[in-house]
Amino acid sequence: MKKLINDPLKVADELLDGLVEAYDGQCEKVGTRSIVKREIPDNKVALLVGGGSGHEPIYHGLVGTNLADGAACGDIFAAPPPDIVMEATQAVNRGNGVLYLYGNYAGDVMNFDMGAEMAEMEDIDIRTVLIWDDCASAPPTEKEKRRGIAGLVPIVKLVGAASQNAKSLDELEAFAKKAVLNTRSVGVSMSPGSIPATGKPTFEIDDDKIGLGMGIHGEPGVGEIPMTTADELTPMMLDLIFKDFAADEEIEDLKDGDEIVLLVNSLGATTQMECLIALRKAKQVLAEKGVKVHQTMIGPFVTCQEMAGISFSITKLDDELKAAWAMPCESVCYTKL
Amino acid sequence: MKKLINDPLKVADELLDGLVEAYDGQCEKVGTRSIVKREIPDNKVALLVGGGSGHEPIYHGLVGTNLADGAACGDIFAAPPPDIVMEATQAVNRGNGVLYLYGNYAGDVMNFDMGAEMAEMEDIDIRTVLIWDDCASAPPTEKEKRRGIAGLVPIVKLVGAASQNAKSLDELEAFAKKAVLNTRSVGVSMSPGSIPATGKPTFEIDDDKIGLGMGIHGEPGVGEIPMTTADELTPMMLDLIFKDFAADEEIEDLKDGDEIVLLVNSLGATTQMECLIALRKAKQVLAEKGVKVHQTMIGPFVTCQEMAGISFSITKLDDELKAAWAMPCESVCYTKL
Amino acid sequence: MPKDSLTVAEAKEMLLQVADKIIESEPILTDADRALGDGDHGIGMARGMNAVKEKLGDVDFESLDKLFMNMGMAMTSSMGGASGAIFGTLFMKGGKALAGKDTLDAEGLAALLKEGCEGVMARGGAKPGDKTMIDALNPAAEKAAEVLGSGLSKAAKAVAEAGEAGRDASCDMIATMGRAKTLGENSLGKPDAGACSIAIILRTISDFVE
Amino acid sequence: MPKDSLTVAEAKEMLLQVADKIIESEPILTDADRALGDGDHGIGMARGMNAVKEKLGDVDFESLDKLFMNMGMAMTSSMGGASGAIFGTLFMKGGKALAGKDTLDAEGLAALLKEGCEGVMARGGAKPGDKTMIDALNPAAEKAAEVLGSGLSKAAKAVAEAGEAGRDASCDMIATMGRAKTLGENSLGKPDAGACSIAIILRTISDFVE
Ligand SMILES: Nc1ncnc2c1ncn2[C@@H]1O[C@H](COP(=O)(O)OP(=O)(O)O)[C@@H](O)[C@H]1O
Ligand SMILES: Nc1ncnc2c1ncn2[C@@H]1O[C@H](COP(=O)(O)OP(=O)(O)O)[C@@H](O)[C@H]1O
Ligand SMILES: [Mg+2]
Ligand SMILES: [Mg+2]
Ligand SMILES: [Mg+2]
Ligand SMILES: [Mg+2]
Repeated sequence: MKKLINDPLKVADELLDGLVEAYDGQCEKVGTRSIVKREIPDNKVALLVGGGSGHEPIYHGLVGTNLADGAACGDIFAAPPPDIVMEATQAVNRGNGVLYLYGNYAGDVMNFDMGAEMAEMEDIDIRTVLIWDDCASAPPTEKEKRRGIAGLVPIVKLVGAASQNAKSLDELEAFAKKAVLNTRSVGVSMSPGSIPATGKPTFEIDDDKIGLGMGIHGEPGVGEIPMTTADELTPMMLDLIFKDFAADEEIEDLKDGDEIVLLVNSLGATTQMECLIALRKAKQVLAEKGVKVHQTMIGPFVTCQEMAGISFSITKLDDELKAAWAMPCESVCYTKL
Repeated sequence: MKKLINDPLKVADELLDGLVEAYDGQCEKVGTRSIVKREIPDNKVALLVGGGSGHEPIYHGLVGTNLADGAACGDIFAAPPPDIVMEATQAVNRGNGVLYLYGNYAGDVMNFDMGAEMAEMEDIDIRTVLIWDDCASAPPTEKEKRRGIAGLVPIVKLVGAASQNAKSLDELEAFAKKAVLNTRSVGVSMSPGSIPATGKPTFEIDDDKIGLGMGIHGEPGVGEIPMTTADELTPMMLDLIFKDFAADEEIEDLKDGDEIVLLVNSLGATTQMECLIALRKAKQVLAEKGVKVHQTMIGPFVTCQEMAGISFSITKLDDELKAAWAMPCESVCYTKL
Repeated sequence: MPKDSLTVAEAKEMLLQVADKIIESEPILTDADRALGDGDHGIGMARGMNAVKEKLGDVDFESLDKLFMNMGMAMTSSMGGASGAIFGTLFMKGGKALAGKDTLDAEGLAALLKEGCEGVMARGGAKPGDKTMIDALNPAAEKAAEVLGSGLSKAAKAVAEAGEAGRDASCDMIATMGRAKTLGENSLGKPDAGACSIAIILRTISDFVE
Repeated sequence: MPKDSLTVAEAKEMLLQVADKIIESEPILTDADRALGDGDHGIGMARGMNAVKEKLGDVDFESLDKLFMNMGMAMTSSMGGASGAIFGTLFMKGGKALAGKDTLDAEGLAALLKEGCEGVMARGGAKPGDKTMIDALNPAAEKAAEVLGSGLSKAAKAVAEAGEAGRDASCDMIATMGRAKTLGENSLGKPDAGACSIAIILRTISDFVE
């Protein structure tokens, strides 16, 4: 795989330097590998996101106006170590506590927890809300085993908006849990990305197969199915999401009249053309169900290098979430008027 | 190449249907294959863009708030026929004339010209400004031979803003010519995209080579060079742009104190990670030259399917262009607060 | 028996045969464009000719110019791209030269080709020698002007031969129009795809009036 | 001659040898993780151990807990990811058990491994039998508790053997922790990569005090 990089072991650091430049002064680099907004109001309940690098534009591209206050960035596909979590925590903290919001992966959980322990030693109040939107990664009864995938984008957008006016860390934590609970995703992959340091593919898959529900690093999902058309696959994927809303005790079914945010995410090499063709079918399927799309997001938000694949994420809106959604936001990853 | 599509001969039509959905009601499909804003003020000087499909999110993704009023869309990599240009022209026309703004490709010029002739028969006043930002495609003395590449994005953004308050078609035409004159790009390609209908690659290139200045369909550029690092290639590419500003009689050199919009564009499979690493170096090179980046744009704006490659575009700003840049805009391709 | 003039209905019959012949020749045209261009000429022309059959199908045209105009419009709007404009222009501008006429004779054929060729040059800016369909069309048009006294079937035969000679001559030309991959020296030795289409069109016309 | 206790300086010397041994074993660890995991364990451990050498290098530590804490911190902050947390925790929590001590004996080794193992379980939630480094670490800790009367060098030898036995036993276990590609049946027959690291660490300690 031909990649336009320099030292393959320095990509995570160099891309972060570039990201700071992409922000045109809105954000700055802090410590070893964190990015933080320059202006965070005093007493704000802070929002910190983060995870491994290599999935750009997330997570670090979601720092911005009415979004996250900062991000702790790990090396390629590796969770940020606790001291990076700590440096980012100190940089975003304004005395009213810090909410950690990130994807549910073992490495991330262990390292963010260790960072939280360090922060608490300095009397910084920390809460953690895990993102576990990937319905294909475990049944609704075992949410603790679910991975976080592209649904993180609408979730961070919503929580970032809510954090602007949150009175307390408790309040923001409760809101974030609701945003996560209301967001469900299913992805497919057609071909792997590669690890910059080794050039090796992240997984193998036959030319005539699609990995249904496969994770963004190649984690096992529902299983491999024969390669098919956009119009065949789209209802299959959405149906897994509908079934998950139905099967989950903690949330009501998706039904006629519901309003949602719909995200069609490309994992990298999958073209906007393909995403649009899939969106066209998705809107038909949702219309048949009477589900109204309040806003559509489409593009490569959560990627895994040049991996080919696509995912759908649905966030079910209520009045509180809708109000948060309405707030404009600006970042390298997502901007909305 | 595994593509998530349906009938390979219908991709252009199906992606446009999807694009209309992505606009959540802001735009509608018109006629055979045009997309137009629902709300265009009476007497507005209209802005029409367009070209072949398959390069999503442009051109049709640049229709939107303070951007283009409509786009005429061709089949994959093929110019829209005159009657599609005509249907789009009629749909955006508000009695004060229509500016055609599109990339300088033989097929596009012939078809838009024929469309213009049809429009003029109906007494619609038409002007055409061609986009020819690719410095690597011909010397500054032969601009009529230059291709339009990623520079179209800042150009359409600027002209779209100017069109909101333009008093006349003359005024908008003059502004557009200036936006084009001030915008220069250079691209490289590392691997080809493929034509959905045939699955065939759009060109061939060795694994250890980069096509310097190669066009987005594989058109010849400066020549092939050995694959190199981001830090080696970036100054090489920017230097071609600097030299072009210097060599061109019609515009002043880029010099200390100048302000620019900088676009780092991915042609598809090139990751945001790579673009950010290249941006990091580009900002260093520009800083050494004393050139100030007023705003950075980064991402896959002008693509050619899963083609791997990157381009830099520089738009030199004066007060008039800066004022137009400041206007917020919203579309599937580009949104700015 | 050789025809020396065609009614509008006969001319339409002839154009439908041209359409079938081009569709049938798609593989040849595809190969020609794959060698030097981007390989879509055969598919494009076939799409255009199917649209022509659609459009001419069960319409009765009162004059030749309407007939040819409709053929050109059908091609342009169905094909798009460079060749849609080029070949559409050939028949639209050429058709104009037959305004009001309801019989096609050798003079009409000469006028059609002359105006059509000038229209194409005006539209695309290519000149003879640039290795385009003009290099088959232009010599054919010139030949038609020479032989317009000799009756339609003789004239059409001479014109078809001139077109084929032009197609063959295009092998020795270097492509200069800005299409991908075809530029420069390496375009030598093979005929231009559009010139092949012209040769097929003219030969089919000749066969029809023979 | 066999050592039955180590000064802080000697213990540091020992840990530097552990670091070199792991760096030297990178290919073995890489292969182990490539077979069942994502193939980065060798590189990760090597990066961590190089950071350890950096950090311990020319510092004189006044007590054992500081020494081991620094080793754990160096690993965690340089490695990141799951294993950075796991192996860092082993030495940080294990080190705490030696608070204030300035000689390392068999009792100290037992305390180090016990607390370290409990720390890892608390941190990562894995239990014995989940096919992780715990399956080498836990039996080693239990053995250390049994033999703490027998002096450091004998104890270390028994502990190293228990760790190696645990690593071998991990071959017959099925991975259940949520890492890519390693889940289920197809993880049978090969040892866990982290367990291999533990075995190497313990063997190097034993060799040092022999
Ligand atoms: N400017 C032009 N003038 C005349 N003929 C042209 C011109 N450009 C292209 N052609 C003709 O069109 C043919 C290519 O047609 P086609 O492959 O269908 O379109 P494209 O070049 O857009 O792929 C060429 O072989 C040439 O004969
Ligand atoms: N939750 C856990 N508890 C204990 N050990 C673990 C846990 N998760 C992973 N490990 C250990 O880490 C090793 C993998 O380390 P490494 O490959 O460096 O990290 P990663 O799994 O993130 O790629 C496994 O072989 C296992 O021994
Ligand atoms: Mg062609
Ligand atoms: Mg073509
Ligand atoms: Mg691993
Ligand atoms: Mg790993």
